[in-house]
Parts: sequence; C-alpha cells; structure tokens
Amino acid sequence: MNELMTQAVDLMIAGMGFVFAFLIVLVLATMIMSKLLNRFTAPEPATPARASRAKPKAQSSVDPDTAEAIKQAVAQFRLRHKK
Amino acid sequence: MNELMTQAVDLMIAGMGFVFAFLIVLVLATMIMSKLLNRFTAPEPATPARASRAKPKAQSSVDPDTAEAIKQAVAQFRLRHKK
Amino acid sequence: MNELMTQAVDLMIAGMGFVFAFLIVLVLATMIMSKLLNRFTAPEPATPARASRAKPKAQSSVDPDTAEAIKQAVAQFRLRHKK
Amino acid sequence: MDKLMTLWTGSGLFNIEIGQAIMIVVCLGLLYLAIRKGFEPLLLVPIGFGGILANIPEAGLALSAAENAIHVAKPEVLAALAGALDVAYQVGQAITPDVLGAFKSAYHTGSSAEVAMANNLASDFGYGNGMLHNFYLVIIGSTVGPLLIFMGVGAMTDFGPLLANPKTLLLGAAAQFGIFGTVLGAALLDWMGILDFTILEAAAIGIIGGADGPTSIYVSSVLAPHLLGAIAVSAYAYMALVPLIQPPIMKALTTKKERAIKMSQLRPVSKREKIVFPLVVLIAVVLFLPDAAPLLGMFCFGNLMRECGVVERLSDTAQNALINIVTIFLGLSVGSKLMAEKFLDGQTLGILALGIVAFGVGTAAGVLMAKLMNKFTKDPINPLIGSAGVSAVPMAARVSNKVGLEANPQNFLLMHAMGPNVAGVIGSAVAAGVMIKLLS
Amino acid sequence: MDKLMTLWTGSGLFNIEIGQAIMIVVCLGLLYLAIRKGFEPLLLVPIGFGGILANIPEAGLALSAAENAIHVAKPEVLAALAGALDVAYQVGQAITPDVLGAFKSAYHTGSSAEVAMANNLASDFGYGNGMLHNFYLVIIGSTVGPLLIFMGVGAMTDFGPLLANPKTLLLGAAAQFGIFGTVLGAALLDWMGILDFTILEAAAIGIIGGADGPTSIYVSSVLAPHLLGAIAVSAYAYMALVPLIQPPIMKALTTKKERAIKMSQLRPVSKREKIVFPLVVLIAVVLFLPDAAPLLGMFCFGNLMRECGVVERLSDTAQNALINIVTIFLGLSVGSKLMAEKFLDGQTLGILALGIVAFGVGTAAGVLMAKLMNKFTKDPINPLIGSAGVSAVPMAARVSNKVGLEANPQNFLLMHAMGPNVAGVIGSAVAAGVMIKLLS
Amino acid sequence: MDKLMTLWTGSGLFNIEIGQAIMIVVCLGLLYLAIRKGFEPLLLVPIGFGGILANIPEAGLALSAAENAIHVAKPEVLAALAGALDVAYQVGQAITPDVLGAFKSAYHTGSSAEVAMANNLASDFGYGNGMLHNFYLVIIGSTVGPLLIFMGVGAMTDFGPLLANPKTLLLGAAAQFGIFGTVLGAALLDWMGILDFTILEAAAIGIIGGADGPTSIYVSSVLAPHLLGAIAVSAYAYMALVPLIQPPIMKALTTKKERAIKMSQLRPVSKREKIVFPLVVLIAVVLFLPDAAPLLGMFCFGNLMRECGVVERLSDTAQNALINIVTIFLGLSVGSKLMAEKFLDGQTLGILALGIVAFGVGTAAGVLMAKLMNKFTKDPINPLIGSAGVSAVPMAARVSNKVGLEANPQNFLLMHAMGPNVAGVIGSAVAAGVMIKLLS
Ligand code: NA
Ligand code: NA
Ligand code: NA
Repeated sequence: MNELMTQAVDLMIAGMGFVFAFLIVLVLATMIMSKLLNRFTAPEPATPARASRAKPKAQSSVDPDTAEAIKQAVAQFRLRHKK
Repeated sequence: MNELMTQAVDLMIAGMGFVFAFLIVLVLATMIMSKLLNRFTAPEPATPARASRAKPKAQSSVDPDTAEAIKQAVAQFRLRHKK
Repeated sequence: MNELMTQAVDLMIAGMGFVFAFLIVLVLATMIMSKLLNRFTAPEPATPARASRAKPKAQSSVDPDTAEAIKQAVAQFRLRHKK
Repeated sequence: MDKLMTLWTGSGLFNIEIGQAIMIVVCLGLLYLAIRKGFEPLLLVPIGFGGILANIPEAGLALSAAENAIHVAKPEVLAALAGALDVAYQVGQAITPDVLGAFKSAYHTGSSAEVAMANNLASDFGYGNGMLHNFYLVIIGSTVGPLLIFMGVGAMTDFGPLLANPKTLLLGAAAQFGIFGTVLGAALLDWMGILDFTILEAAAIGIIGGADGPTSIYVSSVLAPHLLGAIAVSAYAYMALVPLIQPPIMKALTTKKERAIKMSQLRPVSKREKIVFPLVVLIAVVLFLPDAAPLLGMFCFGNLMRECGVVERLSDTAQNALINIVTIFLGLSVGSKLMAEKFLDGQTLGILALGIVAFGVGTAAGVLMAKLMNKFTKDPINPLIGSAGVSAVPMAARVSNKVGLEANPQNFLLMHAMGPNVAGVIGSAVAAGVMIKLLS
Repeated sequence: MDKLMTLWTGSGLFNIEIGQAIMIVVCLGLLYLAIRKGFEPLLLVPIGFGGILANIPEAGLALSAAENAIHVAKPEVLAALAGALDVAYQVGQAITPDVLGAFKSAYHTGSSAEVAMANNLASDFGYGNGMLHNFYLVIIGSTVGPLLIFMGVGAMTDFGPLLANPKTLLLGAAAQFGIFGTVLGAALLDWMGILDFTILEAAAIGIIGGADGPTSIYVSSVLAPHLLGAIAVSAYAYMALVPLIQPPIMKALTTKKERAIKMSQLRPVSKREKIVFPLVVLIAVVLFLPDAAPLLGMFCFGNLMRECGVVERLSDTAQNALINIVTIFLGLSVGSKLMAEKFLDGQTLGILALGIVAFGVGTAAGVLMAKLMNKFTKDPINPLIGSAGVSAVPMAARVSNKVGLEANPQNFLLMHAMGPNVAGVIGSAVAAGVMIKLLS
Repeated sequence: MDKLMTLWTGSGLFNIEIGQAIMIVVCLGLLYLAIRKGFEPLLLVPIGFGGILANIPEAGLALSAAENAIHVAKPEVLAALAGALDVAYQVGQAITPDVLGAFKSAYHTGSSAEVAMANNLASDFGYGNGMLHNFYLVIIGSTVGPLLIFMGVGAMTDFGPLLANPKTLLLGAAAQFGIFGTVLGAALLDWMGILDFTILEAAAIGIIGGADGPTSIYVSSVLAPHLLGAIAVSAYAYMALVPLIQPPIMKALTTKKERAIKMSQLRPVSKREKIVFPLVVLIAVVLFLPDAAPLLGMFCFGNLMRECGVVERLSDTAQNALINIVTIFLGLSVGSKLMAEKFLDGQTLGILALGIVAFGVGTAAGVLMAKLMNKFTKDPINPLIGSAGVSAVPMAARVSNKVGLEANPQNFLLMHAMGPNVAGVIGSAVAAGVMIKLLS
C-alpha cells in the first residue's frame, strides 16, 4: 500500500466512525427530546399545524371577496350534487 | 460635569432643536403642498387609487379564462341566491 | 474628412456588413433547423405547449381540492347555460 | 486513532468556553421569545440563530480570515502576520495569551491596507473568512442592508393618516427626546463611574429610543459597530415589549377625560398628495440634512414606488422578495455580533437598562407634547396618540388605540395614531442624520 | 451653538450649487414624465430618483471614498492622498480649486492599484463610498446588471412569430443602421466643430439607436462610462416617444396601398423549434462574434429557461423577482451618473439631439428594407413592420399595428411585427458586440 | 477591410480549438439529458448552458482579467505581469506556449497579493474578469451559494417521518460508506497507476457518494476546486440515474420476502418536536463537529424558519425567490468549470467511473444496514428503505417505494423511506465536515 491508500483507509475509519457516532448521538438526543416534549407539554393536535401553515400564503392572488363567493358557489353546487 | 456630559447635553440641544426645526418645516411644506395640489388640480376620487393598486397583481395564478368562467358562475349563483 | 469621420465610416461599413452577415446566417440556420425538426421528429401539437407552460405555476395559490370543486361548478354552470 | 484525536481536540465539547455556552443559552432564549412569545420574530429568529452560529467553538463563522489564523496560532502563520500587522513576534517565541492579544488589537486598530494584507496572508495559509463575517461585511459593513429594509418599509407605509393631519409630525419630533435623553443617561452612568462610554457609544445606545430596527442598526454600524449586537437585540426586544412598557406611562401622564377625547374624522387624502409627499420629504432632506439622505432617501424612494402606481412590479418586489432576502442576511449578520467576548460585558447590561429608559422617555415626551399641542389647536388631540411617536410601527399605534378604547369604548384612535407613528420613523431618521453629522 | 453652526454649514441650502439645483429640477421632470406620462416608468422612476440623490449637496452618495475625502479637503487627508495619487501637494499649501482639480484628475486617471490605495487611505480617515457609488460598482461596473436584465427579457420573449417567418430577422438587421448612422452623425458634429467626441463616445451614443435599454447601458458602461447617464436617459425617453417619432416617418416612406398590404397568417411553431432556437443563436455567436457572448448568451439562456419547460421555477424568478431587484439597483445606479458636473454639458444636448436622429434613421431603414424585400419575396411584407426592427419592444410593434389599422381596419399586423421587433434586439446586441470588438 | 479582418481573426470559427468544440457538444448533450430526459434540470440546464458559454473561443467568460491578458499575450502587458507574478520575461522575447504556460502557472500558484496585483494590472490594460468568473468567485468561491441552497432545502424538508422513527438516522449513516469507499477506490486507481490523485482530490471525488448536490459543490470547492465541474456534473447525473442504478442492487441484496415486509404506520409528530429538532441537530454540531457548522447550520436554520410558523415570509422566500436566484448563478458558475483544458482529462473519466461506484456502494451499505438493524429491533424494517439513505431526495425514497410495491402491491414505503432519505442529507453533511476537518 502506498501513502495515499493508507490515508484513504485512515480517512474511512475515522470518517465512518465519526458519522456513526454523531448519528447515534442524534438518535438518542431526538428520542429524549420527543419524550420530554410529549411528557411535559400539553398535548397538541399534530396535523393542523402543517395545514394551517400551508394555507395563509403571503400573496394569495384571489381576492377575499371572490374567494368567499366561490366557496359559496361550490357549497351550493355540492348541496345540489348530493341530492 | 465631565466632558462626556457636556457633549451629551450639547448633542441633545442641537439634536432636538434640529429635529423640531426639520419637522416644523415639513409640516408647513406638507400643508402648502396639499393646498396647492387640491387647488390647482382637478378633483380626484381619493379611495379608488388604493383599491386599484391592490388588485392587478403581477402574478395572478388563475388564468383569465377560468377566472371569467368563475365570475359567471358566481354571478349566476348570486342571481339564484337572491330569489 | 477628419480622422473621426474616417473611423465612423469604417465602423459603419464593418458594422452593418457584419450585422447583415450574422443575421443572414441566422435566417438560414433557423430555416434549416425548422425543416430538420419538423421532418425528423414526430409531429407535435403546437399550441398546447404554450398553454401547458402557463398553467402549472410553481405557486398556485388555489389548493387543488378547491380548484377541482370550482371546475365542477363551472362545468355544471356551462351545462345549464347551454340549455 | 490519530485522526480521531484530531476530531476530538477540534470538537466543540473540547474547546467550548463558558462565555460561548452562556451566549448559546441566551440565543436559545431569544429564539424562545421570538417563536413562543411572538417577539419581533422576523428579526429575532435570524438574530438568535446567527448568535448560536457565531458562538460555535472553533468554527470561527463570525471571524475574518486573519482572526481565524490568529486563533489557531501556528507559529509560521503568526510570523507572517507579524510583518503585515507590525507586531513584535518571532518564530520560536512562546505564544502566550498576551501575544495573541497583541495580534488581535493590532488587527482591529490596523489601517485598511494592513488589514487587507493580513487577510490576504491568512488566506494564503488556507484560512478563510467565516460565513457570518462575509454576511456582515456585505450587508451591514456596506450599510446596504438597513437601507434596503428602509426602502421596503417605505414601500409598505401609507402616509395617508399623516397627510390628513400633518401637525402630528410634531409628535414624532417630541418622541425623539427618548434618543437624546438616553444619550444623557449613558453620559450620567459614565460620570457616576458605573460604566465607561465614549460619546459615540452613548449616541449609538441612544438610537434605541428611535424604536426603529433598521435605523438602530444603521447608526450603530456607523458609530459603534462593536455594540451593534446588544443595541439591535435591545431595540427589537423593547419594540416587542411596547404593549407592556407604554400603557402605564400613558396612563400616569393623562387624566381619564383626556384619554377619552374623540378626534374628528380624518379627511380623505388624494393620490396626488401621496405621490408628492415623499418628494417633499426628500427635498427637505436635500436642503437641510444631507446626512440623513441615505436613510430617508431610500425610505422616500420605497414610498414613491408604492404610491406612484406605475411601478407595481418594483414596489411588490421591494415589499416582498427583496426585503425578505435582506432580512434573512441582516438578522444573521446582527447575530454575528453576539459573540461572547463582545457581548458578555457590563456595557451590554447598561445598554439593556438604558434601552428601556429610552422607550419610556420617548413615550412620555410624545404624550406631553400632545397635551401641549392641545393648548394651541382647536381640533382636539387625544394625548394617547403622542406615545405612537416613538415609531415601533405599528405596535405603538395599536397600543394607543387599545388604551383609548379602555377609556371610551367608542373611541377608535388607530388611524389617528398612525400619523405620529410614521412621523416617528422620519423623526428618528432625522435624529440619526444629526448624530452622524455631528459625531462621525 | 457651535453644533448648530456645524449643521448649518453642512446643510444643503448652504452648499448647493446651481448645477445641482438644475439637475434636481431635471430629475423631478423625469419623474413627472415617468409617473404622469407613462415614460418607461420601470426605469425612469429609479433613474430620476437616483439622479436627485446623486445631486444632494455634501451627501456624496455617488462618490467614492477618495472623492468624498477630496471634496472635504482636509489638509492632512490631502497630504496622505497626495502620496498615493502622486500629486504635488504639501500640508500648509493653499487648497485652491486647481489643487482639488489636480487630485480629482489624478484619481480618475490613476491605475487600479493607486485608486485602491487612495480609497483605502480615505476610509482610514473615516470617509466611505457613497451608497449609489457602491450600487454602480456592483451592478454596472461589473456589467452584471444589464446582463441579468437581458436574461429576464429573454425569459419574457416569445420567438414564435420570428420562427414562423425568419426572413423578418433582416428587418432587425436593417434597423441597426440607426446605430451606425448616429455614429456618423456624432462624427459630423465633431468635424463641424460643434462638439468634441472621440470614436468611443460616438459609438456609445450610436447605441441609442438600438432602442434597447440594457444594451445601451452595457455598451456605454464599456466604451464611455462618463456619458452613461445621458445615453440611458436618452434611450429610455425616446423609447417612450416611439409612438410619436415613428408614424410620420413610416407614413412618409410608404403609400397608402403599401400600408394596407395584408400578410398571410403565421404558421404554427412547434415547441421543439422554440427550444432549439436559442441554442442556434448561441452557436452562431460562438462561431462568429464571441464579443456578443455576454449579452446574447444571457438572452438565449433566459429564453431557453422559458421554452424548455422543465425549469419553470427559474424562469419565473428570472422574469419576476430577479429582474425587478436588478431593475431597482440598475435604475439608481444610472441615476448616479446624473451628477451635475458630468451631465450639464454640451455633450448631453448633442446626445439628446443625436438620439432622436438615431430612432428616425433606424425606423426609416427598417421600412425601406421591408420595401426592398417585397421586391424579392412572393409572400407580401407590409413595410410598416419594418419600423418594428428598431426594437423598443413591444411599443414599436404596437405602433406598426396601429398605423396599419389606420390604413386598413382589417389589417392586424401586431404578430407580424413581433418578429422584426425581437429581431431588433438580437440585431442591436450583435452591433454592440461588433463595436466592442473593434473599439475596446 | 482592416476591420472585417479584425472581426474574422477574432471570430470563434477562426480560433476554436478541438477541445472547446468537444466540450460544447458535451454540454449540448447535458442540455438534452436535462430537457428531454428530465435529468435534474434545475441544475443541469444552467450548468450545461454555462459550460457552452465557458468554451466560447476568445470570449474568456470563465477567465479572470489576468488570465484573459495572458491569453491575448501582448508583449507590453506580459512584461507588466511578469513583474507582478515574478516570471522571467522581457519585452522582445518570443512568446512561446512555454512562456504562456509559465505565466499561467505563476498565476495559479501565486499568493493572494500577487494574484490581486496581476488582476489590477490587467484591468489597467483594459482586460476584465469574465462574467462567469465573477459569478464563480461570488457564489462558489465565497461558499455562499451551496450554503444558501442548503438553507432552502432545509426550508423545504419535512423531518416528520424521521422524527416518527429516529432509528432510521442510522441508515443515513451507513449509506455514507459510499463516500469513504469511493475515496478508497480513487486511492486504488492511484496505487494501480491508472490515474493520479492526491488525498484531497480523492476525498472530493468521494463526496459524489453523498448524492447531494450542494454538499458536493461545497466540499469540492474547498478541497479540489479544479475538479468541481466534473464532480458536480457526475453527482447530478447519477442522482438523476438513481432509478436505474439502485433497483438491481436492492434486489440482489434482499429476498422477495424481505422486500414485502410491511412497516407499522408512523406515529403523528407534534409541531413542537419539529421546531425543536433543528435546534437539537445544531447543538450536536456545536458539541461534536464545528466544521460541519456552515452546511448543517444553514440547513437547520432553513428548517427552523419552516417549522417555527412565525416567519412565513422568510421561509417562503428561502424556498422560492432566493433559492431560485442562487440556483441560476450556481449552475452557471459550475458550468464555468467545464472549460476544455480543465475537463477533458483522464481524471474526469475516473471521476465518472468512481461516481457510479459511489452510488452503488452507498446503496448497498444502506440496504445491508437495514438488514442488520432488523436483527436487533422488534418493529420490522423493510431493507428497501435503506437505499434511500444515500439522499438523492426525493428520488431515492420513491425508488424504495416502487421496488417495494413490486414485491407487495399493498406495501407503501414512501413515508418510511423519507426518514433515511433526509437522514442521508445530514449524514453526508457530517461526512463533509469530517473530511474538511481532517484534510484542509
Ligand atoms: Na422613531
Ligand atoms: Na434594436
Ligand atoms: Na447523502
């Protein structure tokens, strides 16, 4: 083996060792965090959080009046569609 | 009083004096401007200006055809709703 | 004529000559390209390309469900409108 | 094994200093306030996160190439830097903290040419500017960041209420007493021997009383960059606390009857007046205070784009994409000034203490000015709108409205308070211009 | 009192020069034209505003650190600069206008290294680059601004009409006669002793005839940066005036019968052709005119992003956020070249006079070329679409359409005119490349 | 005639070298793959286009001012540069390729100060930095580009699936074997005398196995900038080929029964956990690997902006306008490294060959790790999700899902595979930090 091979092997050992060590620590830290958060804080609905974030976009391009009118139209339509 | 105190007092006198002077000038200039503009130019409806600016957004994401169709649907709906 | 005039005349001759030469080459290249593309590739509807590009905008601000509902409402409306 | 040793001796756990640990906790606290308590999150989230990044041991994200090289302190690199920075050091000499201190102070007091040469040398040895250091140089060092934020704020500002009642500009003037009063306060602390400040530092601290983020950052970056972190954090934190700070002062200085004063409805303002107003402000700046030109010029430019109605595209971008991009970098850059050695200092406590004084004095001055004006004008002014003159847009105007509603449930002051509120922005930019003119 | 005196002697009113006052009025006029008359507002609002900022007395927003230091003219600072710029000056020597002139000219003719050293020294004495100066360096000095605008324009351009009828590229070639004819016009003015121009200045003025904003700014920033302000203002103003300038010329050179010619409908163009076309243009640039590579390369890149259909995100950004951000800074940077001492000059009047000649000659050449082509092709060409070859997208195409409708209410020329219209953009970018190649 | 001659001798057709022609064809091929085959078009369209621009003969778009001056090789300019770069050359001496080679190598090995001086001199003679060279310096040279992309990716990443099953982080660790295995492969090629690599080059090539674009660009810009073009192209191309590369390996290492394993449904994850997680990662970085701080710090910052829910504006901008702008410039900058003389080289072939090995090894390691974990945990893990640990988000997770469906049509693995998929991003950023720490 030449010097480059030695260096590469060294790098692999140190690198994979460290990557695993780091991610194992992260697994543990994450588990502890989840446990602590779910124990010490009030329960909270998990999904709405995401949904509510997605909707109120900064630049809604349909103005509120139109949107409301559309919603009513759609509701009306659905009502009829059901019948 | 040490030198810093003197400097601070000086700065306060010059600063507050200038801020007031500047803003008094601005009050007068603004009043004169409003008077001139409202006297020498044709009257103009004040509110529509803002409204018109808000609507024609650069990136309307509903294409015009769809929009028109929706508007017609909504109008139709309202007509019925009234009855 | 002073030197600047000479330079300007030279620049005009070289410039207009080159601009025409370049654009004539471009005319020919474009024609050849169009011919090759239209001969060796399967025919493709020309207009939808543009239309399809306009629609799937990155940030459609109407969420898909609403959009579908609207489309149905509009279709329903058109159906009635026809009658 | 050798390599694992390198990783361990280069790790944060091995190198962390107590100050860094404290600062990381402080920054986590800032994030908590921003996210859970809603303290000006647009700035405090990036500032808090940037503060953590700046305090990562050995990462040197907030340091220049030369500072990073000095921190690592290889003898041959120090020898090269010694030449550039004119420090007495020879290879072989023991590298004591004193020696490193000499390098650091030579770097900070060096001329532009020396600093450039030191950084060039450090980069030849493989050291680079930290990411946050680059952000700071480009966004704050060049002053472009706060100015672009100001342009965006201008593009979001409606001067309608101010134009309907221009007298309220004077409330925005009075509230600047908070700025200069705080300068006096800092001088007092210095005189009493509690803390040491220079006049530049005192002025930079005073600007907290302007209750306006970009103005605070701009002024402190010009007058006292080493205090920028503490000043910006203080300014944004107290702006978020305006609903707690202002009401007691407002109530203490007014009678219930005064607080219940109903103001006459604002006249409609034409589009033309709104277009011409930023130009009037600009001309006033041209004639009277060129040193306020960067701040007020960009502010007026943003407002003209908004009102002129023919450059919608640009106005939209100034209010959205551009201001958001700049906010991200500005926040991280401010965070880079939250390094332990610069922040954990008696001065920071002084700045936090003086900051709340600044807000209080400005609030009081605005209210008192409104009471004074009431003696001279026929249209009654509710003194509660005076407190909005500190700026803290739009929080302070909402506070005026809320306190007004408590006294009289029919008394809607919001639009009336928007006049002094935006006047306060102009007022503190003028005060900033005066301080820069007289001191720098 | 002392401090109030400092404020007064530093105020604009105390220091304003007549030239600055005139320029501020001129810039207010530009804003009026942009806002009330709709003269290319996206550029002229920022340019006009930037022009006012550049002329604020004592603010030095458009000056470099060294220029600001020379303006203030403290003896010790001048002494330091004298060493860097190799000017004969000693502390104690009277500071006459001549001395300051010597410093200024040494600065402007100095080597990069001298200029850098002078700016470093000035910054050590506390002077900084003005905000607009920084914008100019980054956006125009690096040439990145006009190129990004060109990329955005490419992303907004539909080459469909051109691809349906590639012959119309020749109309875009002919209209470039406006460019070179104007160079000749400038040489003529020089020969007649009315004004002095170098060939570089004449060429930069000629580019106004390209009727294309970013190309004009790019070329004049390379060939004659000191004329950039006047050239850009002239180009944008006349582009806005195209509906007034072109119709009389078009009518004078055509008969009513010619104007009423109906053109056959354009064939549909496939998506594939649109994708490959920008690459064809790029390859032609590679083979024949590398000096047009920056301009046409970015233009083709923008168009490829638009047409390829797989990078919507990037195309959207190039057409919106990015081009808007660059437009704001580009406009302010151009405005920085509207400083009185550089703008109030006989050359500016010459540039304005030659600019309208450029548009007229280009229009005429396009129309005549169309008439000539009509003699050789079987599909008739309405000569009115020739005038669209000057570019001024899309105004010139609309003018063709309007004049055509006047002659024959059923004659819709808009789509046919879009071909030569975008060809004119390519044509003037090629002309720009030729001039840069031959002259710089 | 003289001028037409200048145009001809300056044309691409006259000057093109065979290497440039080949590279243009290669880049057209990249564009074809990106546009017609959907190979990571967001990056490969700008990279391919930038590659064509970089190979335009005589345009010098990817060269610095000094390199352009050396290419033109005017005797008086070379004489000036000889002084700055310490090359033995005198006016009058024949300008052989050897002489130019000496200048080029002196420029590339020169100190920062020498390089700056050479560029200053070249600009005094009228040469400028090419457009792409400037883009490269600002976007990649400063490392800001990849970091901002990483921030945007963080703002687009949902760590929900990972938080629901944190063990899958280990799959993201195992897949990094692709990185270090490839370093070994490169060393092997060197040992066998097939190609020459340094350890820095081998490490930079290894990072292709991270299957993550911005990480690859970041690491290679730090460790081996001259290989950046080939490494980035290789990384993006193989990421697009993941649906072809991975399935055979996945099937070879698993039984049909293993592939049909159904995993239990993921538990819901609270918003709070999602907010705190990026801070947990950041603290781990602080404590253990400061050298990963730039990459993982920006990634966590983006994710915190996304999840905290109070800075929508900033998160939206980070995910859209900002990342798009940076992507355009980053792609063009990477393209600037596709110059013929740097790219057409045996090393490039080696990089392409090693790149596919990297993906294969990473895939295999992930699958085997999953099988190993299955022996120790009670909740069964489908080994197919192991391959998603290489990152290549979200392509690799989709591949896991697809192969899983083939074995069992009711077996939806997509959400389960997203966990290791984003873990792979963290894993390769950690590996990047380790390599930078140990080697630079
Ligand atoms: Na204020
Ligand atoms: Na043109
Ligand atoms: Na990875």
